[in-house]
Amino acid sequence: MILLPCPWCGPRGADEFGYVGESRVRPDPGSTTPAEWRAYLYHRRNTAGWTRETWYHRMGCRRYLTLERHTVSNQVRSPAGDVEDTR
Amino acid sequence: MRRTPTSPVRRPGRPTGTVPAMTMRLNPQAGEAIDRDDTFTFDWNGRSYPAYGGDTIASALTACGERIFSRSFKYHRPRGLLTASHLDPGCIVQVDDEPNVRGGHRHARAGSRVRSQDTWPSLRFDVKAANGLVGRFLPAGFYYKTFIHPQPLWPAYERVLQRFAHGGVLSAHTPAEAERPRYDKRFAHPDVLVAGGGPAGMAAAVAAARAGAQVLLVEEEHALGGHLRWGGSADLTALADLRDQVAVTPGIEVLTDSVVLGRYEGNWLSVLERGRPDVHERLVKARAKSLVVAAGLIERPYVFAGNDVPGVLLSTAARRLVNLYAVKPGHRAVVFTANAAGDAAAADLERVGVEVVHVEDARHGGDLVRVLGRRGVRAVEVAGGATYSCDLVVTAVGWTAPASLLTMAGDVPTYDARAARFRPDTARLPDDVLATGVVVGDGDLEHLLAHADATGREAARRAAVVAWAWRTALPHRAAEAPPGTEAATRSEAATGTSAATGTGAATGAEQAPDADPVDVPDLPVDAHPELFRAGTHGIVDFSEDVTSQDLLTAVDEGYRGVELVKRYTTATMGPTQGKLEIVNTVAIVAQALGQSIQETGTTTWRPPYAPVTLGALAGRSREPVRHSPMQLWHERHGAVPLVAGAWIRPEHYGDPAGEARTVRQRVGIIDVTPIGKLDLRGPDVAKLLELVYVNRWSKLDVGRVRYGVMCADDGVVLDDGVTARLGDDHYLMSTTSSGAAAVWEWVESWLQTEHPDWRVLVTPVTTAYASINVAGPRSRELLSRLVEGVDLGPDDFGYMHVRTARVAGVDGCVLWRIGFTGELSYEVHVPAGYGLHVWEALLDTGADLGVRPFGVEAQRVLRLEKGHSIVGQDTDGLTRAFSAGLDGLVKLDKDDFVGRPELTWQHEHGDGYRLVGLRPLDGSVVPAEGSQLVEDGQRICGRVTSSRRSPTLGYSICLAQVAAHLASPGCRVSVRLPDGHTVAAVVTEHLAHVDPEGVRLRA
Amino acid sequence: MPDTGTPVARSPIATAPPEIVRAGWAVSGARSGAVLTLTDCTPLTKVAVKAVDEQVLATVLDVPFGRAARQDWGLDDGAQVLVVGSGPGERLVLAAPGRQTHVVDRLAQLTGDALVSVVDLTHGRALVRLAGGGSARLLAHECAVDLGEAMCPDGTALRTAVAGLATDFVRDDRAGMLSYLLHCERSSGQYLFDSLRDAGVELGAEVDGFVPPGI
Amino acid sequence: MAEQRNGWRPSAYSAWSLLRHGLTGDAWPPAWRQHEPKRAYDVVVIGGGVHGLAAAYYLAHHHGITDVAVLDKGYIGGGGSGRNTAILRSNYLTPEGVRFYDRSLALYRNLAAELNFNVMFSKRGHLTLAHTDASLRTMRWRAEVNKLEGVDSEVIGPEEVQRLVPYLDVTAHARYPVLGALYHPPGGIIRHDAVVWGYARAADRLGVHIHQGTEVTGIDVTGGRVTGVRTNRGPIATSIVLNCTAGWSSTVSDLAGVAMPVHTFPLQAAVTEPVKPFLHTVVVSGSLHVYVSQTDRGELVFGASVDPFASYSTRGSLEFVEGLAGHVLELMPSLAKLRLLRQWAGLCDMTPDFAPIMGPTEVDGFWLDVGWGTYGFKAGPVSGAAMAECIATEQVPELIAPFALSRFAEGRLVGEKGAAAVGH
Repeated sequence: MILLPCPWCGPRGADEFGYVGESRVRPDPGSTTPAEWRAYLYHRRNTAGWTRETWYHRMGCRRYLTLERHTVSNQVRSPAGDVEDTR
Repeated sequence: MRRTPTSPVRRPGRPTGTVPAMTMRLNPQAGEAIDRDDTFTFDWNGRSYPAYGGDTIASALTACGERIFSRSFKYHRPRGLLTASHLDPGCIVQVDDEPNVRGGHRHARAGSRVRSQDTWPSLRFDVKAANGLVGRFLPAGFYYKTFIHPQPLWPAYERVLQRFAHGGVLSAHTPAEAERPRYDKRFAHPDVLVAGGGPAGMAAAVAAARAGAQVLLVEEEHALGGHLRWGGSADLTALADLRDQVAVTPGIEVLTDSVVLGRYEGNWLSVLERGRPDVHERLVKARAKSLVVAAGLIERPYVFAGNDVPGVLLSTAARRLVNLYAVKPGHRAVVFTANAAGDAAAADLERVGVEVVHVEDARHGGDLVRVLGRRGVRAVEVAGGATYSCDLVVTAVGWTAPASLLTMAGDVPTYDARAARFRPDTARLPDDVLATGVVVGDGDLEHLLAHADATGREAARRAAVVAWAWRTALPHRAAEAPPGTEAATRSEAATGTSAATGTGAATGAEQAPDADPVDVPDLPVDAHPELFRAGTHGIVDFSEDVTSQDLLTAVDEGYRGVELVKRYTTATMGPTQGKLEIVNTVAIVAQALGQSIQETGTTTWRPPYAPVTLGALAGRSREPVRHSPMQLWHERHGAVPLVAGAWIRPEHYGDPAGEARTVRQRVGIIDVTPIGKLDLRGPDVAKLLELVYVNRWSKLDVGRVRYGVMCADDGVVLDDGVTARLGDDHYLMSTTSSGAAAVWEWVESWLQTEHPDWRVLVTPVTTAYASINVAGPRSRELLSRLVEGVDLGPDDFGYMHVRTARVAGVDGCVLWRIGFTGELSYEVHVPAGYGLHVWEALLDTGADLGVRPFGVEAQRVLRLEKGHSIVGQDTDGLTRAFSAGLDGLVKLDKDDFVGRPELTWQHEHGDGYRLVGLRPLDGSVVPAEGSQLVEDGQRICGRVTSSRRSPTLGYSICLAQVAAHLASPGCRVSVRLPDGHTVAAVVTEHLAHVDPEGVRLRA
Repeated sequence: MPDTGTPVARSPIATAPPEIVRAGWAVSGARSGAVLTLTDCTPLTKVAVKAVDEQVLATVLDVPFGRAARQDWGLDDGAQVLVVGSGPGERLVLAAPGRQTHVVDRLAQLTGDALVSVVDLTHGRALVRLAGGGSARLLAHECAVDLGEAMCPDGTALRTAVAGLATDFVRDDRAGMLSYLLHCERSSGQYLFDSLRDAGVELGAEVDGFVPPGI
Repeated sequence: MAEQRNGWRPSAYSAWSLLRHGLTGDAWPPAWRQHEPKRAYDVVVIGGGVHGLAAAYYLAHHHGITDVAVLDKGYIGGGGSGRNTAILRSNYLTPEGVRFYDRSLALYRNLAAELNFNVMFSKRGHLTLAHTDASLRTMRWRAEVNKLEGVDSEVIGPEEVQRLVPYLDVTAHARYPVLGALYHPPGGIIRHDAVVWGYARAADRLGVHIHQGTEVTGIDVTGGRVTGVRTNRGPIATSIVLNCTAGWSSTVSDLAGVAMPVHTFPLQAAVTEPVKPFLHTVVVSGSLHVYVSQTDRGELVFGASVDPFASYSTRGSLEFVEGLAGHVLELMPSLAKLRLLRQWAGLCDMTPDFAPIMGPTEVDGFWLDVGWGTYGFKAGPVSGAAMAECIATEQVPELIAPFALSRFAEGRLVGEKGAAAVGH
């Protein structure tokens, strides 16, 4: 089972977490066309490689985390660059 | 010792008498693993056989002269021993109620019933052996080529094919909990896990432990030692020394008769622990910081005509039988050898008085041609045409490296033609995996032990690096006694926290670990002749009955490539998982394709490394369940249990209709503890509510309760419930019972990821309260007898208001005046520890009012009468708010709320079904929930989502999802019943069938 | 007002006989001398405090997330409270039974006007104490975290899955004897207790009764 | 006529030919041949699984379009077609779904004869167990829709379930009682590899070229039109490309610049050692996420729901087999001593509404037959036939109209997700 580096709790097995999916930005509902909105709802990059995604530490700190995972090897690393502090 | 090839054939002795004698048992051997003081008998195919403690089923039977233990899959040829180990495909048997037991590994047990599998009428005379005669008409994949016409007959053919299913028998009897074997699981966090307890494995374990690592040493056989166990006196001396070192070195936990099943991401290792006194089998799930693979080598069978005739043994099999079990494998032997193991086997046989009539040496161009004999070896023809009569043929043609633990991550071993075997490329292994011993290279014992020692130390060093990284990643772990210090070590000793359950103090030390790798010496690789197949064709896969001819045919037919050949012929797909067959298969396919073995490559290893029982994988059943504080009361009062997610709830107490009537006429109480509750505090709670609910929240006064509905961003209805404002910045949100956890995560996600600036604090309090709904015209009267500090009068405590009060002497109860049932009702939330007290108080105090408990079923009826929908029943995974009868609730004029864009679109396009009330014209018919509404007798235009006979109205009522054009009140629709009949129903004016104006709940 | 008797609080975990009443709770009067014991400590006062900012709590309560420490909050009976760094921006205060008011007031005092949420979860959680040398071995059957000295020394507080259930977990050795406090959401208390007892069979674990103050 | 064009006659499979070859010892001709890729083909199909090979076969057989190349980066049937659990059924929730899969089942029933290759379709009957009143409600919903579409499905009670599967423990559990089941007699299992090989052999016989070890590295689009593909074995000119990949459908579509509502998840499966046949029905439990059937060889084949997180890894996990075993023993406690032999994983392209994507894209000549989630194998024949018709007639047949890519932008999703999300 892959270990996820929870910034709060340290490394824990993936089965403690809930998988949310690719980290994405919710467009402004006020100013998007239905087509754009549905692209946001349904389209996925579905990258075969390093991808930035959101997980929820359900059994632990109950925090939403941003991680980088290689979707072919399932290697995981803490995200490069700034990640919004979910505190 | 060479004999002329003309000496007469001598037949192996047959047991006589009722309990056979151990005619083939030898005098005590130096390294024997049997206990001659422990004698007993067990049953083999209805006859009683003697055995010694430590005997395997195979060794005990062989000691009595038995040579045939099974019949082959396709041709039902007689099969005997091949490897005399857990891998032996020739001795897979049924033991009592357990199918497919490895007789070459499993110890014989007193009184156990052992039977041969898939043999009829008997092992000796098996009718299906007739297949052997027509074998030429049954080439690989013959079934793909026939039984095609006439198609209607195929099921009959299929039943015949099924008879050939080759395995043991499962009993249909469902054992009671008590009589089920106890399976167990545990987690382990060894610094170093060593897979394989041969010389290299033992040395590596000792070295790692001496370096301060916690070590788990796993050996598949019944004892440590690997090939030293069946070796000569020098080997036995070395073995004794290594065993001593393992025993005296602290920090090593040894598991024998255990096997590492798989390596998964992050060195997550599954280990099957067998032969435990306390449990039947145990699955150890180990998060190892380093893995050392010391799996040894598997001896490869040789492919030639008659290579599966009983009496053809691998050299290791012969040596195991002689040295571990003191069993004479035959009387007259021919040994075909290409290496030292074969030479040693010949020597062993000579030593114990087996006539070695000929040694055919592959290193000098020798080869085998064919074995003569069917039920047992009669003679063998060697290269050059000489034929030797014998009853035993021993082959030693080379080795296969069991590299699966190394390659489970996908990287493939490379073929070394000089060594005639695939070898793992240690340089390409991941940091957390190391390998040592003969799986890596050759060399004498000193070489191997030196390599293992260095590998063990390096494994410990790498483990320390990982431990350091993990420790420093932990939040605020400034322990009183820093690990590695005296105190910590003493504490371990005292508390036993580190006995292979956890990281050792040394590897977890405060100071950063040593960064310089240990220098691991290279192992020499001996040259070995490449021997896979003789000039003749023979069996490649013994458990699947696949011949080398089958493989060539498959390639000729276009199945070019080892993966396709494997699938077409089923070679390597049997119970031995290809461990014995894979390299021969690859070599023969390579030959057929005119490629090198390296080009042809091998198949992908799939876990588990060894077959494992479902029981061990399952362990004890651990399914969290949830109970309310009143659960025991419910059980004592005849509640019929309803499984709702993890919750066990009362469906009813025997009379749902009566329970419902009580609520309409008098007063009932229901346990609604599972309703989700979130305590929300902070100045921005109102903002949050506006965002997650489709309706408006800005103007909710303190002391008021409001109903709300949540949608997802695609407009689909997620959950509903009421939320109360308890104080200026203090709210209590309720959710559906099934949605409680999801809504909490939903709310947190919006707060944490979209609006981290909002000041809101969420605390789930679902089971801090026992929730009791008191419903019915006399609920006010009942409750007022128990409530202190609040006037329940309609003016002081109106509909959709909230109060805090003392109930039945319990402080801090929260009262909501709401009405899911459509009656005057109060939801009382009691500090959970007092739930039973208040529940019983209500029943005692209300006896004269006719109060009785009601269950979920009665509540379903009541809410249906009232037209209150249930998310997930009256809506589904695609139902958007305007299809859920929420038109009035959705406030599209809010700036933003979750789901707004899609709901705006749905509103403009009038898209989708509508939720309506429905009344069958024939009130005696209750259409099953899920019944379809049809137009023109065929086209589906909706479905019944809820239906019951209304005890209040005396006729059937429904909620339904209906196509928009049929959704207006008065519309007639036809409902197709499960029995095929169709009934007419009319869309009612309101969702509510009872009291649409809401007079009763506002009373 | 009809007499409904003095309310007695009940734990979600069935009391091992004999059942007695202590500090307003029905508890087990059983006594065990076993080397490995399991005690239902649900009657303990449990108050959760949350803040938007982790730092506020770390400072005013002087216990970081991931650790647990005993403090003297001047309770009349002199019993200490156990402050648990149960989560980021989240603490749990454990005290002797019936001390809710005192603990809540003290928390209000400590946190002053910082935005915090103080919620009494005494009735919302089930609490079990596991004590004895075999505790780590027992937990290793149901809990995937590394309980070794290096990763989980005395005073560690963490939340993880135990028997598949989200469980708050404090290593709280008593008098040099290994001990863990485990608490979960109340409705699964019996399940957690049964799972631990089942896992403890081979280790000879026994059920011991609750003795106030019990902290 | 295809045979004459190729001047090559394969020997038909039959008991007689088996006998003849047995007596004469003659070698069998290759089931399909090796070719060097041509510079151009009328149609290039990407993906040599059951979908791609069936499409190629029907293009040639139904529409006489034989200048077709099927490209596979590995070996044929090495992807989803060889990794699924070979269960066939048509008891879906939506009318469009039921109609579609029922057509597929009909084609499967006659496939052996049509392809002259025994695919060993085994009509077992298919049971979906209900452990809660909510799932029972969904079963009823499905049964009623099935019946209206003329598909044989019915909700049956625990006694009937026990009669069909004696090994099932239907005694009133506290945890997962068997309250009933959706029984679908036409359902069954098939030899999945044989389906792939049968289509390959039949397509090859009609002149289709099958290129294994041929990976598409680019798709040339000029002026919104497909002009060719680039492969590791050189460029191939073509005006029609059909994407029949699973696991890589969004990667391949990216090459043509088509964005996809697809998220790829592993789906794991496992097989046990053989035991004598005892399970004669396909048994599925939605709540327990397990399905099980027994092959003619006696092995039990297990499947479950997709992994909890998206991935392209086919390594398999311990958690999967642990959960699987636990759930199987919940249902059949007497299987505790049966041994698991092998586990593996395949890749599933999940769409937001659990329904496939079939038809044209904004790029002329680039067609999709993807997004098959966990239900692609069942649909092989009908998808192949429908896609062949699309390409040959440039008309989207009514049968697959609901599955157009455009449905997502238009917000008109297919309702299969309804059931999935109901009653948890």
